[in-house]
Amino acid sequence: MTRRLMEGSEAMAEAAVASGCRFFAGYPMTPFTELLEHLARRLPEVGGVCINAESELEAVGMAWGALATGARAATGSTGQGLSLMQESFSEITLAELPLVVFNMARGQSDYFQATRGGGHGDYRHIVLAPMDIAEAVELTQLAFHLADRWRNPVLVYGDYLLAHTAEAVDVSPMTFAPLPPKDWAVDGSLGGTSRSRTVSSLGVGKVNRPGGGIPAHFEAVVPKQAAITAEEVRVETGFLDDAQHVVVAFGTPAKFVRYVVGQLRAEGVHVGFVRPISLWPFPYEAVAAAAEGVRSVMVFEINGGQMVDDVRIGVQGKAPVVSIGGISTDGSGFGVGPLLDVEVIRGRVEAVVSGQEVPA
Amino acid sequence: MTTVLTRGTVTIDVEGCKGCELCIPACPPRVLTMSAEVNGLGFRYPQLHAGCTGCRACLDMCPDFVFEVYKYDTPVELEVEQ
Amino acid sequence: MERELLLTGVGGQGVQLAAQVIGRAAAIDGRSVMVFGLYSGMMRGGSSDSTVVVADGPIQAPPIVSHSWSAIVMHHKYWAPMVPKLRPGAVVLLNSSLFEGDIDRQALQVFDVPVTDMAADLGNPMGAAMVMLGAYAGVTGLVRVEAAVQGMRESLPPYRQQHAAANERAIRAGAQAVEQLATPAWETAGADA
Amino acid sequence: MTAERSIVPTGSPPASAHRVAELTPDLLLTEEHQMCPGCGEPLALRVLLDTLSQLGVAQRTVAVMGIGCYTSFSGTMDLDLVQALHGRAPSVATGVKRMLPDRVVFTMQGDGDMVNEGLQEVVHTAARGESVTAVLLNNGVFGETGGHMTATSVIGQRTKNTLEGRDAEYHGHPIRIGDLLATLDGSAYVARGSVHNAGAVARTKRMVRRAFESQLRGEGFSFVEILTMCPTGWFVPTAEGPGYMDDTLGQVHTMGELKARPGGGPSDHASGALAPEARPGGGPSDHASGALAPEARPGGGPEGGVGR
Repeated sequence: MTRRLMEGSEAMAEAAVASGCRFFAGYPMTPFTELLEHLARRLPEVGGVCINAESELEAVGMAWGALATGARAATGSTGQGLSLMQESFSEITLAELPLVVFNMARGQSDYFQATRGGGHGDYRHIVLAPMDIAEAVELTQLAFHLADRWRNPVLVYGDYLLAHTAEAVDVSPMTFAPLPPKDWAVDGSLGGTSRSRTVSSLGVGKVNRPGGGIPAHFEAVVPKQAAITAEEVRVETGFLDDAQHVVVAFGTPAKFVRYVVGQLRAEGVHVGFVRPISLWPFPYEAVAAAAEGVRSVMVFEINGGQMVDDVRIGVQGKAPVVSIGGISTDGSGFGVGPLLDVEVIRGRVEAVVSGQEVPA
Repeated sequence: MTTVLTRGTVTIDVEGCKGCELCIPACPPRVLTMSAEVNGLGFRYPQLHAGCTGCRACLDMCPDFVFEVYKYDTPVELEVEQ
Repeated sequence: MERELLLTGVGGQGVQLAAQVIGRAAAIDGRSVMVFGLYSGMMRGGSSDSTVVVADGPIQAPPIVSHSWSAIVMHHKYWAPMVPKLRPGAVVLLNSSLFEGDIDRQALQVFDVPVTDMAADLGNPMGAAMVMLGAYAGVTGLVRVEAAVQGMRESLPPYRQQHAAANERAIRAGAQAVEQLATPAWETAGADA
Repeated sequence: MTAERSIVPTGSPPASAHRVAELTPDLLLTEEHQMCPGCGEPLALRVLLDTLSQLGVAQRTVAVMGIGCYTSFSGTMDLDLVQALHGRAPSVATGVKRMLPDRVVFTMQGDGDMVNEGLQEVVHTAARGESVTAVLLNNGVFGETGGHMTATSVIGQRTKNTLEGRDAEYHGHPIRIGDLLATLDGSAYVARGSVHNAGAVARTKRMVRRAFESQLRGEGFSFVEILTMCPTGWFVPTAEGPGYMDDTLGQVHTMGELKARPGGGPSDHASGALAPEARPGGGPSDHASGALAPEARPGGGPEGGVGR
């Protein structure tokens, strides 16, 4: 195994290339920019294409076209740019195209956007939230596999820390279960044969082989969500066996929380953690199990309180749910602020454990 | 009665016609007229008279693809009422 | 075991490059490593901090470190906020050519290295950070000096390779200027891998 | 006279005759569609599909469709096809073409789709010189929603949201998208035709052919704007559609080849290739200057006042 020091952006770009991604389109925005830079350099080296799209709207449209040909393709931005792409995300999901989206977010305030989406209609994206570079390399490759497996978009939720932290990592292609052929993709070869293909979000086929139309199409696409929910939940837990308090966190802040929990455990404090790796499907069952018999379930997230809703759904009132995160940013707005500090987090956990108020 | 030299002819899918009349002025020899009767959809439709040249202008101007254009192997004389 | 290093200086002193070199050197030595840099928009003159964590197993620490085993201080301008992040007894390498101000020499193990003067004497005034990382490698062995040299070469883009030889001289000069392994980072030098 | 003239039977092909033009283009799965009577879009569709057939490229072509009335052709065109969102077809086509560079890729969009919702997409795709052919069906109206103003609606045009006619001061000016795209270095072939009479159809077919030939030569972005009749959205009888088109849209969006690469071979239009078509009764500039006359500009006269 050769490990090389790479920033997260470069490592994720290398992981995309290792996954067979051959098309990327994006528009610069901090902290997504370096991912675009690396793909602009790397994709042509492997016979792929990276387009500096003139807007996020165009970036996602270009990826849509590339996906329709059966290529592995991706786009990305920060949450602000993803806001512009939401209409296409909805329709790409209904067109059952395996898009991979990178959100190199500014903090964690895109949790709702990622898990609920800002687009129209009954659509869901699988959302994977790595906590560090090594995991980002794995989850990026998993994202391309899951997108193809389910013919459903997968969003990789990163952030400034993930983009700009460097780790020595090995980006070798991972092996996954075989996938069915992409016989739905267009290659232009079937014109005039009465067997020509249509890639559409509208459920409309050709008149000689009509799809079921919009109602039947929705009926066919939406039930996938239940299957994904059953099969694709990913979560890490720790120290839950005799825990009296549980902290739930995701993404890079979860690495801080895990560290704090490890410290407190070493000092004999009965605290455990739950780290959702898939934000959708959310690990409700793991949260429910963790909440059994504990005195509190804390939620640490760098936003005004978003994942706490899902934690409450999981806890189902079995324990008090306490939000110990908050908005935390520096002047740049990139989401690295004073809350991302082991001592601060430790202080907030200890305050709850000791029954004090959480500092505002 | 007199006769008109006629080089071409058309078939008309009367039931596919939506009665837009775009073919009527499009026809260079002016041998198309709209029917007095209506088809199953309730539209009047074009009718052909002697003198068609087989030029395909009607086909090119028909949004509903009701025309097919033919040329006689040998031009025919068709009778026309005066 | 995890060893943390915080670096502080002003933009343009080479702090980010030094962190990159140590990171690459640690990877060459077969250890796990994490590097995180925070710097203001200005390329020169603004704050420039970096964090390096090296471990002999998977790294548990998050990229923003609260308790550091060691520090490199290239300049005093942004030094004060770093002080509370150092463990008692932390190893601190101080650029004594430029540093002005107070430092608690009882609570910290301070090594004064006049790296800016040394770099100037070497005819490489921009190489102070390289002298410093050589000195740090010498004092702590967090990374081997040879690995630091190789990591420096890998860190330079093709259009800057002409600086490699001067940087290597700077690293070695720094390493020779200090007491070897005065405060060793590891029980044995180099990892198994 | 008509009642008396004998009617020639047209129910079935005659004996001793040969077919010179087929009912349905080769690349249509059915001649049936749900366009309104007198619609120009099926005429443009025939032009497009016949050209693809004649070029022999149907089995290496991908169509990318916008959203409008013509979207229903997605189900009847016998072509590999990607359905895009409103406005986004040029970007989707870009992704298709970049992954399948040896295929013929074209878009079909209406004026609402291309010039309103997706203006920047087509502009940037043209500027990049993307090797795709964009086909615009321009009728100056949102037909599918029932007759509303678009960015190409001409001054004075009555629509459901310009009931007194499009007023430049209140509603702004129409965009001549073809002229705009022709200014970009990445565009190789730009032309504007129409389907309002058989001669125009024939000229438009040559433009479409030249656009695809330009793509096949890899010259860059090619563009054919086709003015089409929308009698429903224009609130005119179907038979008056062609004349209305010529008198309104045709006077502002003047027909002709706007740009062709010098290496692209001689134009079928010969000397008239890069000039608007000559028209009887005065050149297009007369009408255009009437529509945009100085006195109609803000502050230019009493008609200009709309309470702003």
